[in-house]
Amino acid sequence: MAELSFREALNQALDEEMARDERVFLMGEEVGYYDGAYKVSQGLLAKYGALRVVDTPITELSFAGVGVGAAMVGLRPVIEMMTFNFAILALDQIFNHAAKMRLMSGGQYSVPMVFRGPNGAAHMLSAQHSQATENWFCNVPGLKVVMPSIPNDGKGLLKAAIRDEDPVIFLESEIMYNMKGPVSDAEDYVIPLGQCDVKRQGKDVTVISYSKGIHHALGAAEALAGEGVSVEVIDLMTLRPLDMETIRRSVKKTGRVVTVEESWPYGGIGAELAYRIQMDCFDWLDAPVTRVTQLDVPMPYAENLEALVLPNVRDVVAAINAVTYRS
Amino acid sequence: MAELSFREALNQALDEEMARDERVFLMGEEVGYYDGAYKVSQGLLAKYGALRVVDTPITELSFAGVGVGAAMVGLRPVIEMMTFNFAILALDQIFNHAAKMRLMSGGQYSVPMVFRGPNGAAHMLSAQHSQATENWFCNVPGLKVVMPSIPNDGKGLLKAAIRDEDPVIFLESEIMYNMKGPVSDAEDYVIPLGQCDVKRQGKDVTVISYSKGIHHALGAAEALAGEGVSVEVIDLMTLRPLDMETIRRSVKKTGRVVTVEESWPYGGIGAELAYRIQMDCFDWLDAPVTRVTQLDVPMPYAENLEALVLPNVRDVVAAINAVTYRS
Amino acid sequence: MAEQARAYVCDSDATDELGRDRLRDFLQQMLLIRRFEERAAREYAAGRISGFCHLYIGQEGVAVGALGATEARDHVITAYRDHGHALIRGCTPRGVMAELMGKATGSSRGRGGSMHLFAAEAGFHGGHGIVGAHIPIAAGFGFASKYRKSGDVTLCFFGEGAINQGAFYESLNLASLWGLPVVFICENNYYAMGTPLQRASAISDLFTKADAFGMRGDVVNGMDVAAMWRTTGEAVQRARAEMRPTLIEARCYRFRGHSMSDPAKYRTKEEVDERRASDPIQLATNTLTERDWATQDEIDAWDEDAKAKAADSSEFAQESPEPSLDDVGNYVYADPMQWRPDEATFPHRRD
Amino acid sequence: MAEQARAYVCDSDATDELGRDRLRDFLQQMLLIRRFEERAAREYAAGRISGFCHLYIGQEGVAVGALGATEARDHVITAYRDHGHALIRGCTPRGVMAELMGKATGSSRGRGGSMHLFAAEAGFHGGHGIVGAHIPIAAGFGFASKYRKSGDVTLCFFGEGAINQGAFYESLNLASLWGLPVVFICENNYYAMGTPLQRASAISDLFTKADAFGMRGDVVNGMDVAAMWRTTGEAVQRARAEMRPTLIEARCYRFRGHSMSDPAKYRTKEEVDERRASDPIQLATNTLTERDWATQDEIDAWDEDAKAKAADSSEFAQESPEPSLDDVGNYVYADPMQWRPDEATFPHRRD
Ligand SMILES: Cc1ncc(C[n+]2csc(CCOP(=O)(O)OP(=O)(O)O)c2C)c(N)n1
Ligand SMILES: Cc1ncc(C[n+]2csc(CCOP(=O)(O)OP(=O)(O)O)c2C)c(N)n1
Ligand SMILES: [Mg+2]
Ligand SMILES: [Mg+2]
Repeated sequence: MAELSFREALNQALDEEMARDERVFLMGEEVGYYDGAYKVSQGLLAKYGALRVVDTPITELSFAGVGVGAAMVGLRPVIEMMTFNFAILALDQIFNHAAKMRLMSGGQYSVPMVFRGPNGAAHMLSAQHSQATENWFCNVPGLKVVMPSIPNDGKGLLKAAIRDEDPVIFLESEIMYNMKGPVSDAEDYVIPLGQCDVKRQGKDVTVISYSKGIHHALGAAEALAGEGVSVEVIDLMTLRPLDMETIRRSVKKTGRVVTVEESWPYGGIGAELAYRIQMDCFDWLDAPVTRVTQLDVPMPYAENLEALVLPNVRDVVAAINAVTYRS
Repeated sequence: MAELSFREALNQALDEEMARDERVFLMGEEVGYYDGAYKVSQGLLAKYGALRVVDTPITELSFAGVGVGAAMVGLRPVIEMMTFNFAILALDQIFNHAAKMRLMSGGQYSVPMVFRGPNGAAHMLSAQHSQATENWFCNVPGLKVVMPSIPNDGKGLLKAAIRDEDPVIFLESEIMYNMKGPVSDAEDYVIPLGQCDVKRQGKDVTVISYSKGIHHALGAAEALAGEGVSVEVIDLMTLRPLDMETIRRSVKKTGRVVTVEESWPYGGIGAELAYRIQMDCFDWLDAPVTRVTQLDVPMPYAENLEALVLPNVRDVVAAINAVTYRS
Repeated sequence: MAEQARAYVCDSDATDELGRDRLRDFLQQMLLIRRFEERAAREYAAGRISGFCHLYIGQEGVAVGALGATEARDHVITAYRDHGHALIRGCTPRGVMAELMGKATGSSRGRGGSMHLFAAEAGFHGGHGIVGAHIPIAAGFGFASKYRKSGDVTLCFFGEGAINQGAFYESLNLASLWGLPVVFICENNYYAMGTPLQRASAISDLFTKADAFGMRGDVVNGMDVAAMWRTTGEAVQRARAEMRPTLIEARCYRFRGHSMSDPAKYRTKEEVDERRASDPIQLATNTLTERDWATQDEIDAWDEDAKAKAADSSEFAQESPEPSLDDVGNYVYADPMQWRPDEATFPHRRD
Repeated sequence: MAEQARAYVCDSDATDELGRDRLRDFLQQMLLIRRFEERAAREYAAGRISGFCHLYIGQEGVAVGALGATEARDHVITAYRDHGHALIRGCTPRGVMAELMGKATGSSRGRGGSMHLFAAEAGFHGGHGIVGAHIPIAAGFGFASKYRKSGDVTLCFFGEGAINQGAFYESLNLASLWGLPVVFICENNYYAMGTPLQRASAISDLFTKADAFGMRGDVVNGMDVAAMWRTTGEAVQRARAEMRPTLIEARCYRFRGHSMSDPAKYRTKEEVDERRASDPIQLATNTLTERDWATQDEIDAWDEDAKAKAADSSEFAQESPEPSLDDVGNYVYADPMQWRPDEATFPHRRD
């Protein structure tokens, strides 16, 4: 296993898929000559040329639409949103077109494309540049939503997303690009969409999260292990569709659930998980499913306020203590 | 109480607020010379003139932005979206600007405006024209979300929304404009935002809904009354912020909850209610909170498929039977 | 233009170029669309069709002339006023009528309805309901053609109301900047629902907007199928040979309301009658008869044939079955199983 | 333009019109912005400022000249490269520096940071981060002016990269169609992050896009504060007196990277050096000294004063307190209580 940064792992996935399938192309702002605003596409322009690594003007709605059109006629676009805060301008193409073309045409079209890029808060970027947008996409049938928590998963899942026949929203954490981790050396490493991964085994509490939240969860699990609390950590990896089997199995074992997400609480991933868990495991629950989310406010700029608003290990520990009635 | 259609009640609210406060204006596609695509603004152009009842080109993103700007400098815009399916093009102005201006400026601005118009499915309009969009707005702090179920509430709530100092998303049901109901004759009838209304008292089951769903709920309550099941029906009226006090009081009485909404399930209103109820009333629940929603598919055109996809009285009855273990 | 629009016959140079056989063919295509939609209107009135239904009556010359200038491999996309484009680009009258009635035999299996007709095989890519939103998608087809060096061209139709959407401008910039083989055809029928052009656009010569993107802009009388064919042909050539996009403003008129539910009070009967004088079907008929390229009897026979096809489509549609409820989870994802019961509400719904 | 841009002094006619006192004042304003941002850059390097920080260095002539042509009642809005506009339109150096450091004393109480400076009282309405999105908001200010017949004018600044966003075109159409008193000022510094104009826009004479909306379009050397003042003044007059909008393309250049984190490898040192020759501060300085409108000593004194103000702002900001954690629920809704604990996650977060 090579030790790679998230950025490098994603870059490998793009590189391998572009080499494997010439229908795959990358399009977005600064993906080419600038090598990517976050350098995820480093070197790809030099290797594949300007027709397959396409710099766009600042025109999110339309280059998203260009991707939809290209996918409808058989190409496999990877559309990079410089950050998903800007994807809000393109939601009509994603919600009304990418997600609905197959249905509206009675199955005449597939829209095999990936919308990818950084999501969530980085550091002191204020309200318009710090949004965790996953809720909105998860609500929409026709879309799949994927959010990796470690470089290895990032590579395997992005390759699967690019090969998928449906539009996939692939959300990367804006501040995890430099995070390093072991990445499979397998010839062609693909992680199927639609499956959770148990990142840590435990028997007392189930913590369900994804992306950045997994690291808060593992941190809390580590901290509480000393106190004799055995925490199981489930990484959703694919948020839509949800792999409920794995979740149910864990919940029926622990009877206690904490969800961790960076997005706003109302109608969030934690809310959906809570609904399904209390529906499927009502008699197994020993405590209410408890969520840890971003505070319900637009992100303020100040460092101390931002730190207060974002979920952290301490919050997860507190939530675990609550569901285990240790607090 | 005069017997008015939803359309007339909303028209009265607009008329009264425009007469009361000359900072209030209505802007949108076909609101003026055409008297409104759904005739909600009938007669207002003639009465208030083209400066206060403004027809726009088809340019949702920008006339939403015009509303935000006008509100920032002290006017009180009512922006009509011909239907909220088209508001998806304007989400950047709603999410990133209307909802965040106060916070980003450290409280220097209020954005007192209303985005209103038809939402949800009408009849056989297929996927792009049948969306229930409330989930997305409810997720965003800085916004308030209001959805009336009867003409009387429509009038009282719209007047409150127009007077509110914050941006309010006011969603009307596209197929309820002709529904008639008694409307208060009070001189100045205003229903405060942020409060639920118990539309029917009951003791066995609590059904929580809003807008169209209330009528499915009341229909089910009526049907089951004969079978000796006493159903309490709570109308959220304001979806954000949620009036949890009223909900908790009811749930602690009945111990059983069904939620009814027209939107898609994932991260929907039902999910949020389920989260909060199991969190606040864990020991009072005798059955899992059970939601009735639209099926998790883009809306198909065919009449039989559309009927299958949309929630109805039969679904609510089935859900009530499930939570009361009668099925 | 207004002058020309009232002309009694098709532009004679264009007609010479077009020739007898193609003009005869064009008239038959226009008659098919016209009679089909008249039939659809009756079915709507009879309650056999519901939802939004936007008739193309009056604008047939635009689609027939423009599509007549394309090759089979080319791509076509339009908005919700799509019956005409669909009928001459891969959809059968039976498939369209069945779709309007929401039947399983419809061209979109009853999922799309009037606004969402598609014939993927024939390169007819819809049928779209969000004003202006399909324009970037057309740029995407153009991008794919450039990507594959396939030499095919995309025709993108939209109304003059769509010109005020940002997506229109963004797409023109991309098409010109990247050199995409796309012909943007604005069907200027002077109204967007009840809003006349001058209350929606700051300028009235819409084709001049092409200048803002260093693109060729042309204006043509869309009621004249021959002129429409010639102007589009030049643009298609420019796209195929030079990889340069074109913006064509086709001035036309819709004789019916915006949709079946629109009384069209926003315009006078006089205005409509005046425009009826330049009915594209009348212009083509006059041209053919004047030149002795067709006899009135032949034309009447074509008309009868069109009516027969419309009638047949209606019978077929009425006899067709509704979609199966079991398929409600299909066409959401490639794998129907991706639609998980636990992502829906009550299982009994599917019993 | 390139020629003129290299000119050694400000346009002489414009300078005559502007006059001695105003040019002296303009130079002092430009110096304040320049020295303030140089200080901010050092604070950023020192780790006292974080997040995105976009310097205006090189473009000062645009904001100073344009705002110099407005009245106090007028409205101003720009994008995230907003330090310059803020400093001369209501924000104090202390307030801006404190905001950059995320302090409670910041002009936005530490909520907005570098990209979101505001001075509502003074009509400076931000400071916005979504490229192109503030342009319709500017049209909204113009609409309010028309609505109230207040006679005030709106200046809307944006980069040339924003010109490819649909919101730009939609807003120009609304402003021209409705007759809104708005002056749209495109600060064409030739780069959008790492993308040069010619790789983003199909045309390079951006001011000609005004034609597509029947609007007046002008181009001006943005490095020449006097010319900028004159051209903007004419547009402001057109807006105030005739309720007609104008699109001004102000050609300029940013001497620093896009933001503090951009090495700007996409352009050569030669190109930057060549443009430095037309530094707006140098042009104004040359003009004043050549005309004996100011001595070098006076100018040096102004420079020292600017540096002192910048230093003071930094001290003030560093000594200022962070926002109180108790206020985390404020400024979300008018009523802080609207922010319900049960809509947040764990209560202990606010302990
Ligand atoms: C984004 C969006 N806004 C509004 C509508 C509602 N609508 C449907 S058609 C139409 C008018 C379009 O006029 P035009 O583009 O001229 O096409 P025409 O109907 O004349 O063919 C409007 C406003 C829509 N479908 N999509
Ligand atoms: C909608 C949107 N897309 C992308 C970005 C990221 N971004 C920030 S600034 C910028 C370049 C803008 O260039 P320009 O408009 O020329 O302004 P300048 O930076 O030159 O002042 C980009 C792409 C953004 N903030 N908003
Ligand atoms: Mg039209
Ligand atoms: Mg620039």
